[in-house]
Amino acid sequence: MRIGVFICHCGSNIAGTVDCESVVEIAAGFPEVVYATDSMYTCSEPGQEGIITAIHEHNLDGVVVASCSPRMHEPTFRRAVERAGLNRYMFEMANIREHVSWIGKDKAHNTNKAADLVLMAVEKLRRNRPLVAKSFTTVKKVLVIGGGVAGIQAALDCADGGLDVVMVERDQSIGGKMAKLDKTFPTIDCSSCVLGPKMVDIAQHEKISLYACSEVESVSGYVGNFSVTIRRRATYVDWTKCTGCGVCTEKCPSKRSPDPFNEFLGTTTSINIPFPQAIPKKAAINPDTCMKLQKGKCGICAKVCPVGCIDYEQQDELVTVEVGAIVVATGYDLFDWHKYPQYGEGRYPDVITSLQYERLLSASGPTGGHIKRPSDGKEPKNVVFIQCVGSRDRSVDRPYCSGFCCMYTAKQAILTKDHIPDSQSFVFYMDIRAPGKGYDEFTRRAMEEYGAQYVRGRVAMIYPHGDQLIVRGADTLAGTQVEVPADLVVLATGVEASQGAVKLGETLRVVPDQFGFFVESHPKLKPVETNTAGVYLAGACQGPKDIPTSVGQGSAAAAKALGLLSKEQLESDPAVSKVNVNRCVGCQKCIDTCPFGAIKAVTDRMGRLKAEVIETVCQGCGICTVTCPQGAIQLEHFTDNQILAEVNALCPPKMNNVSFE
Amino acid sequence: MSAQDEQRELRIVGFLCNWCSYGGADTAGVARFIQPTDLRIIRVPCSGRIDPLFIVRALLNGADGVLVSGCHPRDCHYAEGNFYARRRLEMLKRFLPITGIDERRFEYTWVSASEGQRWQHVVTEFTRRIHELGPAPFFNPVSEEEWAKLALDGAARGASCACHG
Amino acid sequence: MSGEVSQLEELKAAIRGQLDSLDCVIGWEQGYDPLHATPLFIRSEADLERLTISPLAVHNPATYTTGFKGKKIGLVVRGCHSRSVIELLNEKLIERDEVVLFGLCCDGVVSQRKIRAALPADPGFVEAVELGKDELHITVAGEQATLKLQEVLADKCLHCAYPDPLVADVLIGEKHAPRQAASPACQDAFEALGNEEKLAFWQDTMSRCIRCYACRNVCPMCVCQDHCIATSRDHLWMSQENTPVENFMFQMIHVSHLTGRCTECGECERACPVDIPLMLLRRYMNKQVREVFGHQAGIALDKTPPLLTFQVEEARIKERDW
Amino acid sequence: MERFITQDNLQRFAAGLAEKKNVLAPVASGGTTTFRRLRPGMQLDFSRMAVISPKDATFPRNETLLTVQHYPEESGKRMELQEHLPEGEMVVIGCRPCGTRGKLVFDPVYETQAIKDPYYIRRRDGATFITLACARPETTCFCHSVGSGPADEEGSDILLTAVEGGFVAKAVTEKGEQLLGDSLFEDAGAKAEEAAASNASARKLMGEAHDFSSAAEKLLKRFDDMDFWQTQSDKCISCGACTYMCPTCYCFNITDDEAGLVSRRLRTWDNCMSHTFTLEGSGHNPRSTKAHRLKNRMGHKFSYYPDLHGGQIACCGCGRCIKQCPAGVDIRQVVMAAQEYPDER
Repeated sequence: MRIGVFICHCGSNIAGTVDCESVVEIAAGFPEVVYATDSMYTCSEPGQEGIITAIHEHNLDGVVVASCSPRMHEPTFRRAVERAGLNRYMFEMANIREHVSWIGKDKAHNTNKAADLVLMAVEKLRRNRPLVAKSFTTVKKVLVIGGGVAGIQAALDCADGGLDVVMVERDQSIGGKMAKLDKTFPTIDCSSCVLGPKMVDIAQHEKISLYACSEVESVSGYVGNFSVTIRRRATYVDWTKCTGCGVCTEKCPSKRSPDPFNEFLGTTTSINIPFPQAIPKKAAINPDTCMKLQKGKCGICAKVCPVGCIDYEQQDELVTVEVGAIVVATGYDLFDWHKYPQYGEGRYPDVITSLQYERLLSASGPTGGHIKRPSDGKEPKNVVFIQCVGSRDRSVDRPYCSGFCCMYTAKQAILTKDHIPDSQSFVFYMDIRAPGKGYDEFTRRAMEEYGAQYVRGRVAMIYPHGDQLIVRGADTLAGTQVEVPADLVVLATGVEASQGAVKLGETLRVVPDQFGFFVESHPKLKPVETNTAGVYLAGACQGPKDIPTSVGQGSAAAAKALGLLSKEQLESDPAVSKVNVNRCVGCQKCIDTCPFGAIKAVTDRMGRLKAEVIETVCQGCGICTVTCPQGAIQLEHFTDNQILAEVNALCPPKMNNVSFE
Repeated sequence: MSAQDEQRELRIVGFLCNWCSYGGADTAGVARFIQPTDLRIIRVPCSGRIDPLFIVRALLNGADGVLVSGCHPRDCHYAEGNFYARRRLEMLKRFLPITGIDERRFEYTWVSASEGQRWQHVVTEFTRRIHELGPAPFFNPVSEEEWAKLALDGAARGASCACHG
Repeated sequence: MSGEVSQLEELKAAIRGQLDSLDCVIGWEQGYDPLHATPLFIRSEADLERLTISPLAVHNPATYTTGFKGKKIGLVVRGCHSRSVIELLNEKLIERDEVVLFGLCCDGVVSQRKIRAALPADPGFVEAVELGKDELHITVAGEQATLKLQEVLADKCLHCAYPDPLVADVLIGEKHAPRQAASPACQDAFEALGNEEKLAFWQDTMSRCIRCYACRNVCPMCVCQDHCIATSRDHLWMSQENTPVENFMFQMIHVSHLTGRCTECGECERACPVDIPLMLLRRYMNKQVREVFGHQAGIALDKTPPLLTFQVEEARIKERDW
Repeated sequence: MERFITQDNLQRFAAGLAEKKNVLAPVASGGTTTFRRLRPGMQLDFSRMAVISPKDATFPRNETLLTVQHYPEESGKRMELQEHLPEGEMVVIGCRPCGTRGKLVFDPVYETQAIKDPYYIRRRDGATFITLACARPETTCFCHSVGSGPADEEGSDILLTAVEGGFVAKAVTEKGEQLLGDSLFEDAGAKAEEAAASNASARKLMGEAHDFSSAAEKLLKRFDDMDFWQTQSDKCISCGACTYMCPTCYCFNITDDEAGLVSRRLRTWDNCMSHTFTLEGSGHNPRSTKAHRLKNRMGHKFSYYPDLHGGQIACCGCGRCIKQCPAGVDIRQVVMAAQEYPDER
């Protein structure tokens, strides 16, 4: 080989603590190095041109750049050597900035270390070989998991951009948490008036197919070509026929079915359409409470249905769809506040969550929009709001801020006054976090115009007193203890990751963080990408977010999917595993350990079993290479030989000539 | 550790996964967390790519220490790589004592891309440990005297050893 | 002795009944002298007559199975050999319907190394051997020697927990009461040595190694066959130079690739022409595997070797704090 | 010339030699006996035949043929080669007649009209063999079947015969005669007859020799009979114990090792029983199974080599390959099976 070595000063970032000229001198003596030089900023335009010129002038067939982290500029330099006509894999980087100049004080040691790192890169490069990416076509279809506002936005943007969309929603209707809200901050506009039309668009858009009452069962394949199996839960109603007329729900005698849409504040019928604006507007039977399904008696819905769509025999159905990209918008769940002993652990019916309160406020809710407290249906006069229930609290492993509770609490205090003019709201808070446009003004209005009384401090306990609850807490600003008699207590329950997130993450190979929120590719520069190519994040599944941010992310994820699938063909990373069939003994251990199902067994013409890598599925982790005892399957670009060459460069084998005996 | 020992570098080889620990080392660099300079890092895609025999080869070739770091369990970019790595590396660590290679010369841990400070701590502590252990003995005797001593000790065990069979 | 004779006849009858449907049956016969047995590949009645199952018959027939892939063969197996067969089955390296197992409930086999140490002259001068119930009467270089069988049994037999085949189609002999495995005293003594002493031991011992790879090729679990990375031309794993460090590197490769797969049949150590106590390494690794994964290779069907799987939470891997 | 030396004095003599030259002698260690470089304090072990043959003396397991130093491009010279020809003398003490004689097989290969291997020739010329005659044959011994015997002097410089109290040393060559001038040797006197009697008795104990006279022809006849070879190789595990311990096996491998700017060319023992021995660059292997390889090993020793080199069998009959074979393959049986194979039907 003819190797060129380029040592970058990075201004004074490297040259300040590494003697770059010495490194050049040492590197010039490394095996197969025919050219070594240094430059001020190798990544700059003139720096890259310098590499290209040197490749031509010295007839180089491999390049080592010693500069910053390859995680930073490897793509840059690969493009540069490619421009000069080399294969981009005939390039190696030595990280002498993050791993040397920035962390070591001693210049002599740093220089020595930099030279070692260059030697390792040279020794590896000597064993590199050109790798060529394979092109493959993509399916111009996007899967959106979750039909909350983020998912809806992503689906509509993708569909409007010309892609087919498959939306999978676990519940009976799309709309997510937003559909349950009464009004939204800081504009106090009606939530369903804003969201409703978008939900209708989903139903009507010719490019969108919606699977409600469905969940993603498994995902295989790779960017551009995912194969997704969707489980459609049995609804016992043939949705192709159901018109959503609602006759069945009126006649259903089983009226004690839990009502998740209303946050279990009331009950509903066994056959049910969750709310008037539901999309799809189709009835479904709750098999746990349906008398026909439980006991075989009843069958009224089937009798009254004008189109004959009731099917008590219906089974779950598995549907497989091929998609090119996946947007994950699985949203969030509410923290289980029962973990707090101080709030009564559920003993007091008039301690409710903020989302339950939304349903009490909503005209389509169980009370028809009249605030009636659960215990006796009386209209409360004193309403106490407690913030940060399951937020910013290490004791319950929820150290993070849920972000939007301060805002909706203010909104609910305002709405309380609107509904019950002679009411008084109290808000226990830690800090008011209102950083959005018009947000801080909004919270001030709650206090100043609507008279909500804000108490800075935590609540120590709630206990009953007559038909009231006494809320005892600290007022840290006044330095006193306060007790507030309350007719109703509303807990601003924090946000936590959706319950199925960890399992879905495993299916999608998207890593959840310690709290179950999916981890984005880069916290700043790749906020909607994941480390799995072709899988994007939108909304609160990545972390707590309010509606505008979720919508924004929905659009961002859609833009990423559109960008990805706008290319006719994608290129696969050629640094994948490769089987040397001569060495493969067909033991299939690699197949068992591959996390991606990227290796399959094939039979050669002699009838012997051999492993074969599906290049586009292989992610290049190298687990198989370590699994294979005879080294028959090698991860390209990180072969045993390449890594051993680095080991040997660092710890050269002793070649003593002391004879054996 | 004398000042002179601190001056002399020992040979410490690091195997780091690209996605977490290499990034963690980068993060430490960006934050200018000063570290001892003995360690040289070999970048691999995943801790699941690290064959325990790479570590053995390094140790037998005279490395004074080998440090492996990957993503925290459950956080593997490739979903399962570090789960396999954990088993492989643990078995190597437990096996080394029978070979006479001090198992403290090899360590494995998990550092995420955001844990720059932790990386600094790991490198500092591991390097300190290796300096305390001092340079590793070579497996192959390097001089005729060493050969002679070994052979003599072996011969002293004589032909009578039937303690295995 | 008579028990053994009747067992041999019983075994012969069992083999005879199936010989026609099998490519061959692997057992043992007398080797180049009366003290040594050698593997016997039975293809005919005449071959069958030479079969022996004396404690001198030591070779693990499971070693040969992978070479008969696609053919149906029979194996005469002792307890430890059956473990190798199970492990091969678990790793899908052989098919259950391609092997017929003639199991022997085993009372142990000899260590030629121990016999050599106990004899008054080199076993090369052996003239006659007579097998008693509990002893061996050996004529060597004109002298008579009587060795207690118990004293020359292989280490693996003295501490064997599985003397009876764990899988067999035909079972010959009487089953043993359950036994506890133990580690030989020399193992414990070696483990108790300091690092310097252990290192010096391996340095010297490995200087004897001629890298003939008998330990590898005799190992029933070394299934890379002709493709071992140690003898590959295009790998940097090892130099071809015969030095202690390279020789030891090979042992490390062997042990590493056997992690959780070694069935402790002891063939590697038996095969070593220069008497390297390889089982010191194997036993130690197996002990670690038992401690961490509660796993022993080849004692139950349908078990995955521990390094080919994982648990998200590893109960017995205690990671070190930093 | 025949002299006598006591057991203790032989040890002293060997130790004295070891101060000036490399001495290779059987030394017991770790339960086995192998040839080792004799170093101060080591005891000779003549109690059994060393497991490994003494061929290291003339054909070492490792031989650095040359080292290469690379230089940077701008220095003008790219590399410098340095030859590593063996230097110094080597004395082998306590090898048996079979092992000593085994090395003679190398000569027609490494020193011919066309090819002269300087490494081999230097080692051979610098080596002295002090051989110990065998008093009693082992069950695996068959030197007499390949034209030798327990007191064969061929290839030796001195032949030792164990007698009461020590050894009778007979000088075979001039080199040997010079060594016997050492003051530790005494007049042999009547011990010489004792030695002669011992040697005669040993010869008698060998019993009847195998007749390998038709082996060359019969092995060739079986060349295409792979069924025969498959059966013969049934129990072979295809390791290299037989070849590495064999005094006559002379095949080698050449590999280059490198460490940075230094590299070296290494010659090591190779092994015809291994897959890689004949593996071609294309991936094709003409000897793809152990049956092919065993056929070659037998054929080479008893047919092809004798054909090329005046009938000399490339086997010294030491029996190491039989005694140490992990699977009990018996070279005598294989050759006899080919000889006794019924002629074409």
